[in-house]
Amino acid sequence: MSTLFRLAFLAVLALSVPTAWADDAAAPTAPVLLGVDKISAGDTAWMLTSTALVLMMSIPGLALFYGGMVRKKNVLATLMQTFAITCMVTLLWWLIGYSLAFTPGSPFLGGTSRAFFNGMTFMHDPANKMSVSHLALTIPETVYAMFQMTFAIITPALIAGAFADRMKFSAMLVFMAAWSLLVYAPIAHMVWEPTGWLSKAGVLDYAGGTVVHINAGIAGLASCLVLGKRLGYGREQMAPHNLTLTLIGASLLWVGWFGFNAGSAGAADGRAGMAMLATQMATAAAALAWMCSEWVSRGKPSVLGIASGAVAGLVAITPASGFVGPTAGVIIGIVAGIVCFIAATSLKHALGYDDSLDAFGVHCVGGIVGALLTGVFASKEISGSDGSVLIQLQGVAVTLVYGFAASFVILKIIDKTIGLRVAEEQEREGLDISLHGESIE
Amino acid sequence: MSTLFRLAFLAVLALSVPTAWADDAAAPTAPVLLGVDKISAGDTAWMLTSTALVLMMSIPGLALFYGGMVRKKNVLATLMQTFAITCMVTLLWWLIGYSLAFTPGSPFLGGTSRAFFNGMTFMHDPANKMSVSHLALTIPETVYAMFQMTFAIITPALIAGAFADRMKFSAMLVFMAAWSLLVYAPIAHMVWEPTGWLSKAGVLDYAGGTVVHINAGIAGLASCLVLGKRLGYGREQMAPHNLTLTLIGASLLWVGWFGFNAGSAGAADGRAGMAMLATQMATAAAALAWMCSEWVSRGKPSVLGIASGAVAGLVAITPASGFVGPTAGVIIGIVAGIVCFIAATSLKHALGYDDSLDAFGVHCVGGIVGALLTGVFASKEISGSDGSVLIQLQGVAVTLVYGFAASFVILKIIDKTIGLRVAEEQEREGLDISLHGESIE
Amino acid sequence: MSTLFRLAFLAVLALSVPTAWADDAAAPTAPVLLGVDKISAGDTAWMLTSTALVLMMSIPGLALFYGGMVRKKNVLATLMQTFAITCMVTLLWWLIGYSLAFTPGSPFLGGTSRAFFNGMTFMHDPANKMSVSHLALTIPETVYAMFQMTFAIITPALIAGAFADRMKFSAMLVFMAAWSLLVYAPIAHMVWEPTGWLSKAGVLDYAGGTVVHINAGIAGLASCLVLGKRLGYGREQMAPHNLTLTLIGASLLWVGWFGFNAGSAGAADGRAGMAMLATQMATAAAALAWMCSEWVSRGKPSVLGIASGAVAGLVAITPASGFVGPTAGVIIGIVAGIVCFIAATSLKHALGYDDSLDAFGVHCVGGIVGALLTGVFASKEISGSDGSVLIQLQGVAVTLVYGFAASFVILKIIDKTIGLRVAEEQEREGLDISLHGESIE
Amino acid sequence: MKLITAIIKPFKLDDVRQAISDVGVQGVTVTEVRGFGRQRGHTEIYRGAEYVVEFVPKTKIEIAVDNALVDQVIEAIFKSAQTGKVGDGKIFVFDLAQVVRIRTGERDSSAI
Amino acid sequence: MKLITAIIKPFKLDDVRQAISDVGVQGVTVTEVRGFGRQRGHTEIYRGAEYVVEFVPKTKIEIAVDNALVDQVIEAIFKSAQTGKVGDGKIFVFDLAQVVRIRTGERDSSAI
Amino acid sequence: MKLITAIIKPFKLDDVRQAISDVGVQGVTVTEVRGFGRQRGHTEIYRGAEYVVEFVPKTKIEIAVDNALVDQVIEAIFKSAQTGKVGDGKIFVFDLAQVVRIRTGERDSSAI
Ligand SMILES: Nc1ncnc2c1ncn2[C@@H]1O[C@H](COP(=O)(O)OP(=O)(O)O)[C@@H](O)[C@H]1O
Ligand SMILES: Nc1ncnc2c1ncn2[C@@H]1O[C@H](COP(=O)(O)OP(=O)(O)O)[C@@H](O)[C@H]1O
Ligand SMILES: Nc1ncnc2c1ncn2[C@@H]1O[C@H](COP(=O)(O)OP(=O)(O)O)[C@@H](O)[C@H]1O
Repeated sequence: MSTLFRLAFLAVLALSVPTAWADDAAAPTAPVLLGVDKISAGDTAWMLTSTALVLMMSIPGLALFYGGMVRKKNVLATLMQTFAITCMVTLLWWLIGYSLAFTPGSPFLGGTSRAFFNGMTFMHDPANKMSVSHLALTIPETVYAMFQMTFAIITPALIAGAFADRMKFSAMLVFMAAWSLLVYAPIAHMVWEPTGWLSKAGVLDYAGGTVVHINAGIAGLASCLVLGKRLGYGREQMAPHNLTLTLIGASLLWVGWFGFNAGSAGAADGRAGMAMLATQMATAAAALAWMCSEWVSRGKPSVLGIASGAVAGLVAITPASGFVGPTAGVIIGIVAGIVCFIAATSLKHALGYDDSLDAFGVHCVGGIVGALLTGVFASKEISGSDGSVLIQLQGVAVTLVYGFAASFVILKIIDKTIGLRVAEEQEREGLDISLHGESIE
Repeated sequence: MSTLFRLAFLAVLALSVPTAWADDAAAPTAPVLLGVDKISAGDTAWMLTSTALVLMMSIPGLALFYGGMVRKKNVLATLMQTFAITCMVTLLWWLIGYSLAFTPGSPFLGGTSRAFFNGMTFMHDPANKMSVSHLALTIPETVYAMFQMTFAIITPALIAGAFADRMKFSAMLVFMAAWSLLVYAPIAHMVWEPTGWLSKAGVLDYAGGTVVHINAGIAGLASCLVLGKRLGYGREQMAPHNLTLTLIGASLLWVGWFGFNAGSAGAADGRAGMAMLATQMATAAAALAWMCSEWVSRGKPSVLGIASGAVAGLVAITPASGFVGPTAGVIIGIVAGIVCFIAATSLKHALGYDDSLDAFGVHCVGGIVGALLTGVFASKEISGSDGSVLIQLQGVAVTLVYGFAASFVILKIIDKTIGLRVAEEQEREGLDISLHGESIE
Repeated sequence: MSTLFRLAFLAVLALSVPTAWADDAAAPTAPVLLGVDKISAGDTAWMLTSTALVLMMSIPGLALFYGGMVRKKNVLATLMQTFAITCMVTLLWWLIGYSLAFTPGSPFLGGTSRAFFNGMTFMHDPANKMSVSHLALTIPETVYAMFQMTFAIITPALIAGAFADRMKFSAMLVFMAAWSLLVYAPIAHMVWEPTGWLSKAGVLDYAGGTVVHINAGIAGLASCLVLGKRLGYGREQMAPHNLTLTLIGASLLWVGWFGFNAGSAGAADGRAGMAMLATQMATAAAALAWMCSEWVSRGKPSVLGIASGAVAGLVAITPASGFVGPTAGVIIGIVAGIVCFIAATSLKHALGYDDSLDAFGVHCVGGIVGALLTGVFASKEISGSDGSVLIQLQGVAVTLVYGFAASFVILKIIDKTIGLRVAEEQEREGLDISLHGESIE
Repeated sequence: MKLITAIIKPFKLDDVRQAISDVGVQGVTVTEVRGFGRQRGHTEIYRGAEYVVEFVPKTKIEIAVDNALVDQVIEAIFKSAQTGKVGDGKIFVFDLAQVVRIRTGERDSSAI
Repeated sequence: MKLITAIIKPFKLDDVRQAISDVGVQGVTVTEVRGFGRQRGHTEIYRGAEYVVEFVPKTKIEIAVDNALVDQVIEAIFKSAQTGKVGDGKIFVFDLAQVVRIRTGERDSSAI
Repeated sequence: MKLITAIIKPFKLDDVRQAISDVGVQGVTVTEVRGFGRQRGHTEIYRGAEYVVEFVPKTKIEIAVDNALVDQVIEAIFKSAQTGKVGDGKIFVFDLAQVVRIRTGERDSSAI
């Protein structure tokens, strides 16, 4: 019989039934070594793909989305920010970031056991076992760490939209490095790692509405407040120089977001499918909602508008995707499209800060909309977990307060030491030539 | 023994042998609830990926392919069409489109049971079952619906190539909405859903040569006939403003088409592999065939030529991909490359209609070539089904007649009511500024 | 019991344990027919995806990477080269290339049994068996052949960077066709096919550091030596016309490279995961290493610099990826970034050849760095195979000598017959107009 | 000799070139320019920020002619460039002190 | 009548347009140009290859005015375009033999 | 003072600049222009549709000089821009009524 049982067990695992562990001993609470036979090739295939998709969101996706919106003299500098952040955060994640975020530790921060990806072996380990994260039991830990790395990359890259056209490249690197370890890692741990206190509190954040978008958006607000407005803001022409790039970027963000949301299932299963479907519905609904709001209030539907709406929808559905169905997705999308339209077009000008590319207006505001509506629409039938607006609110509040405060302090310190902002002539000449010695024809 | 049998059955399913159902009771004829253990993670992984790939074909792929071919003053408006169609069709598909196309019903149209994706549950359904489409038994229905949605999106987007630079954005939205429900859904049902009459008649259309390409191409012809030529057609310069964009688009179409054709296997199996290989062969052959025809007849091989040839090959192999081998792929490609070259370069100017970006010349003509040659080359050894040119001809004829008539009527109604075409000054100033209030530097 | 055994065997295969064959008879040494039940859907899903990713590296990835670096008057001609090579090599691979490279034969060249992909059946083969390559036992041979085809495509495309802006399109086609069959196929066979002598000798080349990059780079050097410098080299402005394109290209190369390296595992398993992780670490490290070297030595960090560094890292980790861990990846990346920076910025100007886009400086030099360091860092614990710098050196030397000599001869023959270089006026007017009769606005 | 400069609507360029070659002008030099005048530009809105693009794209043509031809050429431009709507543009005439054809070194009239 | 041409720093265009319309000028034609002069350009480095971009982007404005207005306009441009730093540019004044408004056919003063 | 305008082949710009600075010219203003003349353009074909691009890209240079320098500068341009092939371009010379250096307010000769 035992043979029979093991066989059945093998077969079941091969099918990666998400509840596999129920049939077995207690689930692990830290990275463990498992037999290679417990790895699902199907789940691993999807997670490898998702990792590639999420990296594509940052480079070239986000780089182009932002690059097309700035003036021609700053396009290369804008692309450079995203690309350099991608490289730097990769090294930080290996150094210690992954360990701080995704290994058990205090309610606020993980441990250091995985520094340098220490202990992440794979199948040639003598006992033919390989390390697996306790957060994704059917795929190699290397894949899980890579997948999460792409999230750690795009989050700081999003911030850059708020201070486009005026920050020193060197200061930007220092800020992002500090922010990645002092803000991103702790928040990710609190919300996603089972020992994190917000996770314990029951905050639902499927793919990062709070950890990624609110977090990046509020840091963006802090940075445009500390840095001040662009030279000539409100007087000179600052129209996007090439929305073709922006539309390519928005499209790649959309496509890549399937890896972001459906990949957050950690498996190629029904939940991944439902997450993908909800994502698609919310994105389309938000894009049209923004476009129509604009059409009605300004007289013309614009390319920048529909693209911004799509991103707003993607942001808002991110925390909800694994918890809601397609129809809830449509509703979340419509609300996000309208609210973010108001935030980016009216609120900003009313309050008068220069959030150049609306990192706050789209990501923070959209993330809040999504986090709260997740509390409204998450339901047991669909995802097995019910939502609570109050608990969601807690997650939002903590992120807003800690994220703003920490970012503000880091920026002030850098400003006092090496200085944050480029010289006036550099800003006027354009960052491409003044910072990087390059220009486009 | 029964235990043994169930285990064997589990294992077999895990491998998603396409004939699984043979071993079992009769295959379902409508969407059903199956145990989650019958879902193949491997097949699901590939179908999730394919869905992302096909969406990438539309945005940014097709958007750029078309956007690069228009004049600089119309590039954003062209991108906008594809992007807006993507959003709108997503909502229509959820509303009712999917249900009309892919649920059993009359020989001409499906039912309404899946309106609002109603009943598409996943694994947290009490009995731990999830809904699966009768057309793809080893993946969640959510994934199948998403995959088919991307087909429903790109088809109307293809039409836009025929009337570039002169249609009102509002009229375009109305036309596409009507066309999607009144033309696409019925044709898809007739050809692909087992209760559809063309499907019953034995018409072979693996990935949409008829449903997608002939259908879009003929609608394109109807629209350029109803709209008339661009202002200054034949007199003014209308050279593509930036073929770099067009080449990026053609490349992404090619890459994404693997999801389109190999994804149409509904599984990650040998048939998907063969479909991918045949697709690659036909595309390369057609690209070179068009390039050489041009080189010989016009003296120079052009970037637009080789890119157009590649698309012609992709179109022609679409209906054949799952039914033929690589060598047949090469032959289909060569024929499609030469025939579409003649259609787009000589036929069009001979007949004098202004199919601006050759939606008809490439997609309809290429689709017909592919549909008929599928009848020639499909063979039992390879795919298990033999082809018949006559039956294929039936599918082609029905689509041409119904597609043209329905599109023509819809367009005439819109023209009489809200009007189809922009004002002369708007067309001269360019649609980017006149319709969307934006421009590129 | 035999029933039990077969079931266990089924299940085990379903999990694609790479050592499956150990449990069985001797592993096949040539393409064989296996029961469809031995195919892993998960591995197949990943390999289908990897194939799409690697094709995306060439079109549009590499095309844009190179296209952005040339002058505006040559951008279309540069894109055209990559696109045309993609099409032509596809046909050559089907014709005979795959067979020469990946079927058993002499130590120097494979057989002709797979000419025209002859004998590559899939599941509708009567006995319900399908053909599988002896190099990848859990996926259909069609998929393996397609995957390898994308490698055969990108390698010659890389060469084109060395002779940008001055070679006849016709001569380029002839050269690439000859090179693909006379240089690429034999080297691939020697290094990768078990009967190849370098493979027997124990040369480690996980994903093509030797076969692809050293090979392409040295051919690039040969071609820029035979062709001579661009007109006005050193006097006229030859600054990259649009680094936006180059950055998009570098990004897509990076993303696609996951298919290149992790896909070379031939499965969705722990080794693929580790290969992906090592790739990411090396790329980021090399990009920053190049950027910093430039910052220190030239005063400014540049977009072209960080992008070039990323590619240098991708090149160097290619042979090592499946054999080393993330920390070794970081070291390999740093070395590659610095060495390639020196090669492309100082060495080239010192020696005075005009390797226009640094095909030699980045791919050959980076490939050598990677091949040798693979000998240093490959270790049993990680990959099951130890490395030897001496044996690696042998592989490098053979490729350098044979590759340079063969390329040189082919080029000389073409030069003497149809001629390699465009006329002076054509070069001055720009290849876009003179060779292809097109231009960008 | 005179240099006749005209600022016209871009889409009129072909007509004007036809008209002047009919009166025997062989060479023209054309420049894309931005015009400010009675004709207004347009407004673009990006995320609520309005940018008034005040200029209108115009095309400037420069033609060196013998005094004999001046009036016919002006007439030709005037006729072919006119739409009657605001923004049709201007014709400016300057005295040319000297002309040289670089290829041959010919001077003045024979250089045109 | 005269044609006043000025080469100015691009970011000064709005100020200059404001200043001249204050003295009653309605129309201007603007061209993007590359300037070489005392003000130096910049250097770009691509993979170790230095490219000295010697020119500086400048904006050229052309204004046809009645003789009466010439001095005021020059003064206006001079004041509004000046930064005091090298590269501020030049003002050139030419005699205009004739002016025609294409829309109406008006000539000379009334055509401006 | 005179303003010397030359229409030349773009790739000759560096040579011409060298030549004129050798005779003491410090400043030049350069504009990209499209030239129509004896030299023909080229034809582009897109999917069978032929587009005849009639113009040839040219570069226009403008140099303000003292009367004393005029002949040398013309000579310098003439020599350095010539290839002897059709399309070498033209040199036009205008009288300059006034020149002002915006930075300093210097006038005429001292402003150049
Ligand atoms: N005083 C002027 N100096 C130089 N260019 C002018 C002047 N007035 C008009 N223009 C040019 O002529 C173009 C058309 O003039 P505008 O006043 O708009 O219409 P119209 O010529 O019909 O009166 C303007 O866009 C500008 O380029
Ligand atoms: N002799 C000249 N002829 C034509 N244009 C000139 C001449 N001298 C200067 N310029 C133009 O004026 C611009 C500014 O001149 P520059 O010498 O740099 O500074 P400044 O005007 O302060 O002396 C130059 O970039 C050039 O466009
Ligand atoms: N009458 C003219 N007025 C203004 N520009 C002219 C005139 N004739 C020629 N050009 C300019 O000079 C360039 C060269 O003239 P072209 O007739 O082609 O050759 P060439 O100068 O050798 O006779 C033309 O492209 C045009 O830009």
